[in-house]
Amino acid sequence: MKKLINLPGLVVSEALHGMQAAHPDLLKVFFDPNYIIRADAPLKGKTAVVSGGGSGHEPMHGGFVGRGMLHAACPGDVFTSPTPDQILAAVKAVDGGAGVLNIVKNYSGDVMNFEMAAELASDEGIKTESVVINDDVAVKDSLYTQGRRGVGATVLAEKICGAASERGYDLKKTAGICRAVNESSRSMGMALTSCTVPAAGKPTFQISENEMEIGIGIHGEPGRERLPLKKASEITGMMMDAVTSDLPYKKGDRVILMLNGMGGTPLIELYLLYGEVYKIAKSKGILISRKLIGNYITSLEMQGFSITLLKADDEMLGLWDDPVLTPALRWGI
Amino acid sequence: MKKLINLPGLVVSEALHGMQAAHPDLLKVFFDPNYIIRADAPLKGKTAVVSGGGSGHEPMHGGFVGRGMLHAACPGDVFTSPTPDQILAAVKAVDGGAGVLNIVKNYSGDVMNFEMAAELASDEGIKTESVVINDDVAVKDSLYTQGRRGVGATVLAEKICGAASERGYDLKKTAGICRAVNESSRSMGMALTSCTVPAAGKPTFQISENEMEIGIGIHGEPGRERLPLKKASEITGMMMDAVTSDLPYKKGDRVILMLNGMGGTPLIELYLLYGEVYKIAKSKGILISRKLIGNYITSLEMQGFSITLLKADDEMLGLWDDPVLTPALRWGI
Amino acid sequence: MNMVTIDKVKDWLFALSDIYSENREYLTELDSAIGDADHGINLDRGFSAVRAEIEKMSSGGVQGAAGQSPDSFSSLFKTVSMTLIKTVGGASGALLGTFFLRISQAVKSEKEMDGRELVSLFEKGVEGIKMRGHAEEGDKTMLDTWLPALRAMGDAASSGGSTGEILSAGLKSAEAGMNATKDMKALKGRASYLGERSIGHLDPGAVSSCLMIKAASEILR
Amino acid sequence: MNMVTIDKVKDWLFALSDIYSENREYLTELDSAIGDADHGINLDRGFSAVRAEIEKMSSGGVQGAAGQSPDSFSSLFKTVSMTLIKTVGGASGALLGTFFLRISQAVKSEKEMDGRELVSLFEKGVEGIKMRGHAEEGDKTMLDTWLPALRAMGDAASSGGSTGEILSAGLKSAEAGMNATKDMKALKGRASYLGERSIGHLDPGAVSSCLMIKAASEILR
Ligand SMILES: Nc1ncnc2c1ncn2[C@@H]1O[C@H](COP(=O)(O)OP(=O)(O)O)[C@@H](O)[C@H]1O
Ligand SMILES: Nc1ncnc2c1ncn2[C@@H]1O[C@H](COP(=O)(O)OP(=O)(O)O)[C@@H](O)[C@H]1O
Ligand SMILES: [Mg+2]
Ligand SMILES: [Mg+2]
Ligand SMILES: [Mg+2]
Ligand SMILES: [Mg+2]
Repeated sequence: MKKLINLPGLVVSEALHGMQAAHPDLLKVFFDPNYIIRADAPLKGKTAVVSGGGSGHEPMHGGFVGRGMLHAACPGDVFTSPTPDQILAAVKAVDGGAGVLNIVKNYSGDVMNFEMAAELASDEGIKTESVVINDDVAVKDSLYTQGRRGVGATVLAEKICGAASERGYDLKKTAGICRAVNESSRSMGMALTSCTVPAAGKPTFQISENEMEIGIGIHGEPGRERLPLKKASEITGMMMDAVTSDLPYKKGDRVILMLNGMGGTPLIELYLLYGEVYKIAKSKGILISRKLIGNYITSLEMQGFSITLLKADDEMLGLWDDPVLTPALRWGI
Repeated sequence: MKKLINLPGLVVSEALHGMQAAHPDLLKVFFDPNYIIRADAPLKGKTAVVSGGGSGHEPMHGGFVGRGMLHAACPGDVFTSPTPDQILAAVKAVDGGAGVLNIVKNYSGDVMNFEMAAELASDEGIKTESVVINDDVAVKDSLYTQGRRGVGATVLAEKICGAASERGYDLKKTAGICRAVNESSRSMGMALTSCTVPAAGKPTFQISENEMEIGIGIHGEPGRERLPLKKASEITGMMMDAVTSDLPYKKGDRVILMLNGMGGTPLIELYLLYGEVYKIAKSKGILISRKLIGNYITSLEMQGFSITLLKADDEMLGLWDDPVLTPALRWGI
Repeated sequence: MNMVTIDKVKDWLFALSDIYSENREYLTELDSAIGDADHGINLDRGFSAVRAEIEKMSSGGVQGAAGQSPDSFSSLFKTVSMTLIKTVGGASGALLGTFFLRISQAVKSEKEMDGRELVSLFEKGVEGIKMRGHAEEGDKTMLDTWLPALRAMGDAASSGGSTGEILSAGLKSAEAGMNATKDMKALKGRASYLGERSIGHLDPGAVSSCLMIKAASEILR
Repeated sequence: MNMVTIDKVKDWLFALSDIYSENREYLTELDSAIGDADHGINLDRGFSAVRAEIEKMSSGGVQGAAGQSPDSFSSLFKTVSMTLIKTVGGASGALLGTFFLRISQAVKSEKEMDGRELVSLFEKGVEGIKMRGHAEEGDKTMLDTWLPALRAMGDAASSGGSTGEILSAGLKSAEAGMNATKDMKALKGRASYLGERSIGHLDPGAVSSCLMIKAASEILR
């Protein structure tokens, strides 16, 4: 295992120390339990927006804490959902009296731990709402299982809900827009290589030089299928087909698109892929109105990428354009 | 070789097509010869700032074209300096009558090709100045050779000179601040893994599971020495010692710091490293006034990082803070 | 019938800490195949913390995580629950935390119980797992170990078996249930995202639960 | 003395395109050891373009990159120079581009020259390399192939050797010079950043220049 770390067990807390040292103007980090809040939280009367999940997906979520986006993030151990006490502490720290929206990715662990935290918060008289993100079209038969995974749409939802809170949307309305974002988002990911969980010390899966995993999630878990490695144009074609055949859109609709690197993919490849995505979107009559190209929701050092499309209405586009100032996303300020 | 590409020979031009599709508001891409200019170039009466070099270092340089930074970038083939005709075309496209500053990294190929381009430009009556960046302290005996490599300081120089141009600095003054930035910058890099040049098809160097290369450049070339892999704290210590022992600073001096990922390093590790860098800087009495943490000057998918320190005066800090709007660097707008 | 004393329960919990530490890699490897490669790491972290917490409580005067003395089953199980909830994370943290929480709420005896009470406590705990995770038998989760084990334990208890006999019967069915997960397609938990590809691998939680029952059958008998 | 005709020169340039294509991997591998793994790729790209350009020029009427007819040495060499400058990039693009540019400026004959003129042209070309790169013999660059080769060619020419003899003498010294780069510490070019670690590897540019001279000795004789 080749990692720039001190001890596998210390990765998360040491990285959090680094974040605190790097961004004291934007955020405050707490330890035991670990959580990150906006430097100016709680914001009186504003709906607080909280998210969290396993670490190893950086910049998500800690890198999205700040003005116009998350009020708090709860980083669990690498790929391990945060614990209820941790979430509760974050929720309490940022509640400004107007309640807290929890944005939760659809994994058993995340859902259950956030559920337990919400029960505890309600015991303490804090209003919370949870929206579970489940945008990953790679998951088949989702009707018969616990459904789809939550992936890229989480980033878009965090941005849009953060802006909604900034504009003064109340809890119900913020949760409403979060659900709307989730409902009109679809994602799909793929990987060329595995990642290595630091405490595990070896790659989560083995994959040979001429293979790829299509339909992976963000935890190094196997994907929908393993295929021979193909050209970028073919891979992008497969993924765009999967995403758009599930997205409720019609010609001329506008989307916010995220072309996301899994952590180890060089930017030159992401731009090359964007060229393919752009051509396909055009041929399908989809208008890419806004975009993110880069590493936003990663799987440690995995090579690969994901595509997220959000069919956006005027309200979402407006909220998207609102100023944001976080370690990983910034505009208008 | 595992890459998200179509054909090795097409990587650069297809990525440029992607950039054009992604950022039509910020930049215009030209092909044969390849160069990228600000969408609003030429800017009449403003000193134009141009840079370029091999591709494979993204976002540098193309990702830094835009308001407040580069007027043009000339991307060569992967790790191969651009050609004189390419540079000349870019220079001609952005010259607003006030002359052009070329920011050149100190590699024989870059220096010679920019030199030839400058001769051609002068034949066409365009005033140019070139500043050669050479901040890499990993290079020993630089007095007896062609000197040090240009690495991370290039990014800082591009930002600061772009702002200087925006403020109306003339060519001489813009070149002057560029030289000043170079003179008070020092960098050092290291790698855990090699990268693979697409057209070469296999890793540039072999390195075993428990080794690292210290003092690498940005082209997968071997470094100063190969050592057993160490803890993040020790690696950071070695690198900070090398950088600060060469940096003309005294206690209390302010620096702009760039902690740069080589392309394949996950952000969680970069933040962990920043925690170490921060402690060391503090113990040495160096004040980190501004910082960049992320992938800015990369070597394809290489895992590793570099540290750049620029001892900055008030003018540099002010120029640094000026608004910038490019694909890869944005604030204040 | 042999009584299950509070000291035996502590021994069991300490043994689990050893067992999960020894099986950390194995469980993580099982989780690599169909999950995210952290199950062994999670349980090792959680049960080491449980051990430390119990030792802290037992070293006189110091209060447990739940702010209670360690000298009753209910406070002991509450401490285990709280510690797991705070340190494990993931699906197993929520589920095992709930398991021990339900047990701590249901336990009637203070320092000794018989095999029948133990079985009824396991039943309450597993109800908690079902409530929390909305999974059923056949979904390829830890429930596929627990549910057959509980049925066998219940049968043995109602036909008057000793504590040892009850637990041995439970273990036998637990092992069969665990092994049966190999051919199942996962419908809950992280493995469910794999669909058909989850077939052919043991469920890591089913295995770790079987290890828990095995240790119980050796120590609580 | 055998004359060097314009057709022979074209054959030489075409041969170089084959040779650099065949040695693309080898040269790139040499560049991996002490550089950035692109030398073979650069030369292959450049000389394929040279071939294409000459073929375009030769297929009647079409003008070369320099906007000139291909039927004189000066226009042919100018075309080679411009094509290399535009397509190779890197250090070798600038250096070889300058090499052929100087030759195109110095050449006096139109369609045939003798061995002595060829040597003097190589001398002019190499002066261009020195001027452009500021390197000297012993810096572990292509000059370590060229400079001994030029001395040997000069000697053979002044002692009245045939074109073939001149070029053979040059090749022998070129090979010795190339091999000598193995033990040198690089002082110019990308390899110079490695310091001591550059020792023990052949310089890729020295090797590619030797291949150029070898092809000349076989074709221009
Ligand atoms: N909804 C559920 N109900 C019951 N057991 C579950 C459920 N979801 C997951 N599990 C169990 O949890 C195990 C995984 O635990 P662990 O790897 O620690 O957490 P995570 O899946 O969050 O990484 C699975 O093997 C399965 O036995
Ligand atoms: N200043 C110089 N003078 C002469 N030859 C040089 C100089 N710099 C580099 N070279 C030659 O160029 C070769 C490398 O060419 P190439 O790999 O194509 O370009 P780059 O070094 O820019 O990647 C070296 O092996 C060396 O022979
Ligand atoms: Mg997990
Ligand atoms: Mg090169
Ligand atoms: Mg797991
Ligand atoms: Mg090279």
